[in-house]
Amino acid sequence: MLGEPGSLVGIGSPMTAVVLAHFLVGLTILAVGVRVSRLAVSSGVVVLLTAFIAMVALARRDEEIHETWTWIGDLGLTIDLRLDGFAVVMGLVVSGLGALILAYAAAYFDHDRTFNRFAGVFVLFAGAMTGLVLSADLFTMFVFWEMTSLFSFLLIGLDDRSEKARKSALRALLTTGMGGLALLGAVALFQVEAGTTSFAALAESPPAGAVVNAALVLVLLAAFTKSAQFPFHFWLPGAMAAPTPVSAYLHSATMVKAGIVLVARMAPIFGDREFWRWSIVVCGGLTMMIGGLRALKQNDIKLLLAFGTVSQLGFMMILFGLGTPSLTYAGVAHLVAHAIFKAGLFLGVGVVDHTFGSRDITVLSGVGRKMKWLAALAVANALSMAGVIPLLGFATKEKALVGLIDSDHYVGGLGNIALVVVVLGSVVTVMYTLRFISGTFGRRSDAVDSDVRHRPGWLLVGPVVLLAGLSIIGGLVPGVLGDLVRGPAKSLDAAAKGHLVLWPGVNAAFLTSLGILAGGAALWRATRRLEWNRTIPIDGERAYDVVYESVLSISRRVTAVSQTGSLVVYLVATMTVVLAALVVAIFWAGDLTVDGLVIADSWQQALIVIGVCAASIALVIVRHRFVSAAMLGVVGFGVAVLFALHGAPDLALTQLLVETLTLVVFLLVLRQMPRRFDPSPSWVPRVFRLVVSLAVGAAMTLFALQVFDARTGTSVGEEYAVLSEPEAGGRNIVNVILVDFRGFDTLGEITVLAIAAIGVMNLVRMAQRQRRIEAASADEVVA
Amino acid sequence: MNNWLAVPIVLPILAAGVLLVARDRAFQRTISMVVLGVNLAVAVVAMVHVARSDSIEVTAMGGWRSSIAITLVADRLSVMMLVIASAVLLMVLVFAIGQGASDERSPLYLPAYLVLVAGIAQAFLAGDLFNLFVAFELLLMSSYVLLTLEGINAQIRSGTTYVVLNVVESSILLVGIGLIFAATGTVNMAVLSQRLAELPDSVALGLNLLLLVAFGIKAAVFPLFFWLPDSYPTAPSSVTAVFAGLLTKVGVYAIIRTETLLFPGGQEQLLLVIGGATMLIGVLGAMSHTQMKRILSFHIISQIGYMIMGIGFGTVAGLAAAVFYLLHHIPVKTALFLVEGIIEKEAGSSSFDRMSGLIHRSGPLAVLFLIPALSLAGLPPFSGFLAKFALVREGFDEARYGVVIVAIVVSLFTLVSMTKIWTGLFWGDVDPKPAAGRVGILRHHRLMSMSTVLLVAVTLLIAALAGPLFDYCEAAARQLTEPARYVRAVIGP
Amino acid sequence: MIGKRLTVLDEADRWLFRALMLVSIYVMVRGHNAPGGGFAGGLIAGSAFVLRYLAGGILRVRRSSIVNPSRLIGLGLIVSAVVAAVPLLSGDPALSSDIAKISLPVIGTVKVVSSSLFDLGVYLLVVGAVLTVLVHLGSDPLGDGT
Amino acid sequence: MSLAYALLIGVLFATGSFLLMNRSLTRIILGVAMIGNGINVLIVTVSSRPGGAPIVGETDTTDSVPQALVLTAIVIGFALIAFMLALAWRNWTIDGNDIVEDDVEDRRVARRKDES
Repeated sequence: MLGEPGSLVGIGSPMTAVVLAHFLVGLTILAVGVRVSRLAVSSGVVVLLTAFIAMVALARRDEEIHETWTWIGDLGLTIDLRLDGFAVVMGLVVSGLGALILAYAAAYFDHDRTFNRFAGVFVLFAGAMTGLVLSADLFTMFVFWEMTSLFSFLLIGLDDRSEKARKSALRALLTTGMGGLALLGAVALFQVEAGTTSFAALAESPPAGAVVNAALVLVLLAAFTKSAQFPFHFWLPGAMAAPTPVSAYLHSATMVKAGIVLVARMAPIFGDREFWRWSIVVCGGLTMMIGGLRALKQNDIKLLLAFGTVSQLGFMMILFGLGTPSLTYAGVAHLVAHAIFKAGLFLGVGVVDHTFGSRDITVLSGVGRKMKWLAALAVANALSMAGVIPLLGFATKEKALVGLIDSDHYVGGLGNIALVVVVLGSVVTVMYTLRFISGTFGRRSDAVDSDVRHRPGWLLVGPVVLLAGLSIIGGLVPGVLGDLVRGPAKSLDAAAKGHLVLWPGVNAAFLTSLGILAGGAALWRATRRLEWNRTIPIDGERAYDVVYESVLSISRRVTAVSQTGSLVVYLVATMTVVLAALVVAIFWAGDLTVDGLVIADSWQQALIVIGVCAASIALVIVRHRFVSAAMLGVVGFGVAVLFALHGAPDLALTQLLVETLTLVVFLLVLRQMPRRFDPSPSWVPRVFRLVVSLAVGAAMTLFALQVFDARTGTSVGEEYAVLSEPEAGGRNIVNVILVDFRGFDTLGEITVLAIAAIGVMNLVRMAQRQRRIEAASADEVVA
Repeated sequence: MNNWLAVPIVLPILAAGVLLVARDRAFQRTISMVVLGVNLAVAVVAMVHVARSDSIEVTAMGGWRSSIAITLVADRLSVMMLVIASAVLLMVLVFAIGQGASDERSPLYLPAYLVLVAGIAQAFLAGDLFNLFVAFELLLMSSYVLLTLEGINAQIRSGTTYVVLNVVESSILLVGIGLIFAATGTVNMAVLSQRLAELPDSVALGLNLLLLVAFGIKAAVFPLFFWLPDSYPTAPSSVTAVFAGLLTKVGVYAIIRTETLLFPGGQEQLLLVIGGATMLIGVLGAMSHTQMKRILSFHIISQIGYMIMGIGFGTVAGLAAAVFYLLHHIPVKTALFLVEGIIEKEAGSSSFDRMSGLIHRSGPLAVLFLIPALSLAGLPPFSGFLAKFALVREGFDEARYGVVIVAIVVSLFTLVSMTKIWTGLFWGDVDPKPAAGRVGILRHHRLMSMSTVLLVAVTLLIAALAGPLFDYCEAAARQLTEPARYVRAVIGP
Repeated sequence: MIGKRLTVLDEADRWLFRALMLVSIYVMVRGHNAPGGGFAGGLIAGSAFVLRYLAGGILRVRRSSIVNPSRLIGLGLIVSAVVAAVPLLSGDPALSSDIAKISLPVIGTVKVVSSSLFDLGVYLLVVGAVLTVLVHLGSDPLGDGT
Repeated sequence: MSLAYALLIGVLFATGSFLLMNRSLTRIILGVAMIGNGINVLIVTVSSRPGGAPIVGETDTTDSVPQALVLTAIVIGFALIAFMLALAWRNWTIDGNDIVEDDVEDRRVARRKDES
């Protein structure tokens, strides 16, 4: 695949090797089957860790690595991988978290039969995601983009016996699939307008114009669907039908960030457009608010986190979409922080679910007392999410606030709007964080404490410890991450700058942070007893269902009309099309004068034509089968005589003989049927059919006359006449044509006759066979 | 060795004759396999030769001057079609032998199949319009026989629809060709390429439309597609697979040939409208059904629309995309029907109402379905995606936004109906329960699986080798847009 | 079914059948130079069997056809296809024809064109096809096979 | 081509088309046969003027090629009609009539169209 002469995938092209290794291992796991789950896990983890190490090793080299494979050169389709700073960061998140979560999953699934399918697709997904973050070109990104959608579909539907899982999987696939097609359109438009889809080339000389703007709208559409932005946010909570490790990996840490990655890559090039910024702020802001508010209503803590993810995605979309230097920096930092704390939270929920058998706030009670360590770890991650000092989330969010406050220099008043939205969204974030903590780990006065069903093993708890540790240590020494992401941020936008600190000093951003925390806590206390049962009027999920169902309904309606199943309707439609074609041609000509027409070539001809016409009309009128057949015979013989008169004895002879045989076959078949035709009820009114057929007859005649008048070239027959005797040794030119000049036609034609005869034989034999079978089974019944 | 171009036509006919005399089953099978193998070999040699020398090869039957003889013409497009068709026909034959049903019951299956093979080859190679008509009759007549082979009620009923509408098609084609001869005095396509241009516009338009209607019925385009979804699903899967993969494509091929060689630059706008309507109506039909064979049948129509759209762009790149689409679609569609055949053989039905949870019984079968299905829906990295992308890009380049947007929406709908099959048949509870002690559907039907796997491998190969193949298609398209080359190759300067 | 036998036809059948068969062969052979040919010849032979059918029913038709009619089709196809294919072996285009002059006693010198052999195949095939259709649709297909 | 032929072609195509658009298969076949006759007449008369038989030595002969083409078409037409008649017969043995039934699955979908 993607061959470039002389280059082998391997040492020379490490990134390609890494991606392909994923696919290879994933497919092998799927192919090998059910019984080797331990092997599946270890090989999967090994490949992911290898990817991690390779990424680190490659990042330490000085030069940027670049690998290009031409697929279809003429269409500009190349697979173009580049390991720049941002790709490294994302790649490390993908492979690092992937290894961690796959190991966790081995314990989580226990001895589930679907585990093998999970592990295989999981590794495949990791490969696709790695490819996506390495993409240096929009087309390449699109290819991996669609793969991630597909693998996500397969993973959400892992529990395929559940109707809900199937539906959610489909919903996610079709929503992101729609975005994927938008991206396809964008790729094609960039190809046409700019001649390239490489990010670097686009940045070098950004194209402009209406078509490019259309392409950018498509890009945004793609990003919004993939990253679950309003109004496409609905598929993400549905995706929680997947097992928790899947949710933790695909639907919080990696795949849903694909849209963010896309925006991050495009914003430095095209982010200065007004419509771009406005749609980012409006959709991102709405997503942040709606996600947060809906998280407040959830009792299932996994769903609560899912809506929290939606909210956070909106937040990051704003950061990257506005794309000012400091926001880009903050965005990269927060992206990492979010991956860590959200994956940690999901895995923590998985442990709770595994241990207590429930994820319901109204059922769980006393979890914190029974599992103090776990609770502490989860709380650390949760507080990081809320942005509490001294956790990692605080430092990154702080940076974002600073960036937003300073952003009016770049984006004008829009920056202030964004700031307000983010602050409000963060207040809600604090609220649902508190709801999560108290609901999951607190004690309820009205319930007994939940029972521990299974003690979680170290494999389940380990990853949670690690991730919480990262949140805490990262918060205490934020400079490490801060330095780490500076290069990556610069690779997106050379102007990107910033650093992360533990104690920012008392400034506007810090005060805002404190305000957010205080406000969130106060509001949560004030509203915690309220029942949140007022639904938000805009429900994307319902809108999707309505659209989906109405598309299906429309398809049924259209098909009911187009595909009636009635042969008569089909025939009438077909003949009408023929008629239309002829009419167009006739009217195109305008004048219809034909020179050199005589009424008839001879009186015999005229007489026979009249006779044949009369027989034809009689044939239409009579309803008696034998009379019809006889009339057909009259027509056929009449035509034979006409041929004879025309100077075509061979034709006349053959027509005569064929007509005789046709008549015999007709009679052989008709003798078994009723004497008269059934009156034929039909979907199409008789008058209409009559009009169409008369028109067909007339149009055919008129067109034939036109052709007759237009005759230009000399017939090839003249050459045959010359060659016939000397070269082909025959004087009957027609016969010589048949067996020599055009003998090949004859070969085909006799083959047709042979197969037709065989078909008749087959039909009769099969009928006899069936009759025998029926008779035999009737005998059995009697016996 | 131009003269050997006749082999893929004459040899199967000869073999059909032999099989009618000698009815021993093992013998029949061996002969058929050998003949199809030879056909494939000849086709490959011809393709390599044509591609290497960048020439158009001609053989004149009977050794007469090519302007008066029936000619077989091998340009890039025809040999490519010949290669892919021979490969697919061979694999379906293996499948059918594995399936057992059809040929076990009827000693006439293989003769009819061989005639179909000859007809398809002749249609691709014909350099003579009347000979093309004969080729159509060959493949149609044998398809009638194959479609009604088991003679069961449903086949007779739907076979009737198929036969009647295709007879109408033959009649229209014959009228068109007869009138073309009447107007020009020849049916040699190279000579026609020159003489048709001299005709008055209205006559040329009428002749062009008549041929388009005839080939349109064959290709099942809007509004002439009705017969297809009603008739294909009732035939044995191996028969449907070949019909689905090849017969409509013969129609598309004929449209390409007439629109480039005989009436160049004629009906682009019309073709675009037809293409858009065809893809839409087909996919809507597919979404409304719940039986795999029906859904796939409607998708044939829908996909034809894409190819017609490519022809309608009227550019080299558009044609190249259409040709590539043709190339990719033949094995993909056939593979899907073969998968359906395995399911039907295993479960007795491929209807969602009666079957589900297949993934729990055979993961490999699921993969075997998924690859061509995703290719059909145009997802990367499969061949269908590349074909679709080439079309979309060319459409944007030509600023035909309307039809391209339809094409993109239709591909989403295609994904919808493919996932309907997936969630309906492969996911869910295992139903019906498999017979005791039987594991591995694929292992149980070895020959059927082998041919299906090979076909799927062909589709993957097309994706992997897309670069050189697309170059080839582009060269083929360039050849098509220069009818003078064709004329020169056949009748000399 | 055609009920009782018509004795006149029965009588006629005896000699008419043979006469028609001879005519059919004559028509085929002379086809190259005068109206006629393999098709017409085959169809005339087919008509002879139709006549026999009218006179004696399907059994007599079956009895009088020496070869199984569907094999006759195969035979005709083989003859024609072989004639078409043979020139390929010597590197000529398919269907290339040769003219040979053969002197025969009584008749004299006859020009034999290889394409006449092709016509023979056509003849056989047409006879076979007509017979096949007649035999299968002519018997009471769902009856006892008579 | 004479006006008589023009009339004949028109009548054959019109009656053929009318017979074709029918539910009774026998009448459809009659229609096909009529159209077949129409096509044969059309090809011969539009592309050649009446004259002597095209045999070497005859004078003022008519064009041989349309005759050869039509001969081929006649035989193919016979093959088609024979097969279609067998099909009609088979239809009749199944249903006791030769009406072409509507497609079952299509009607099912049409009935289902109003369901959500």
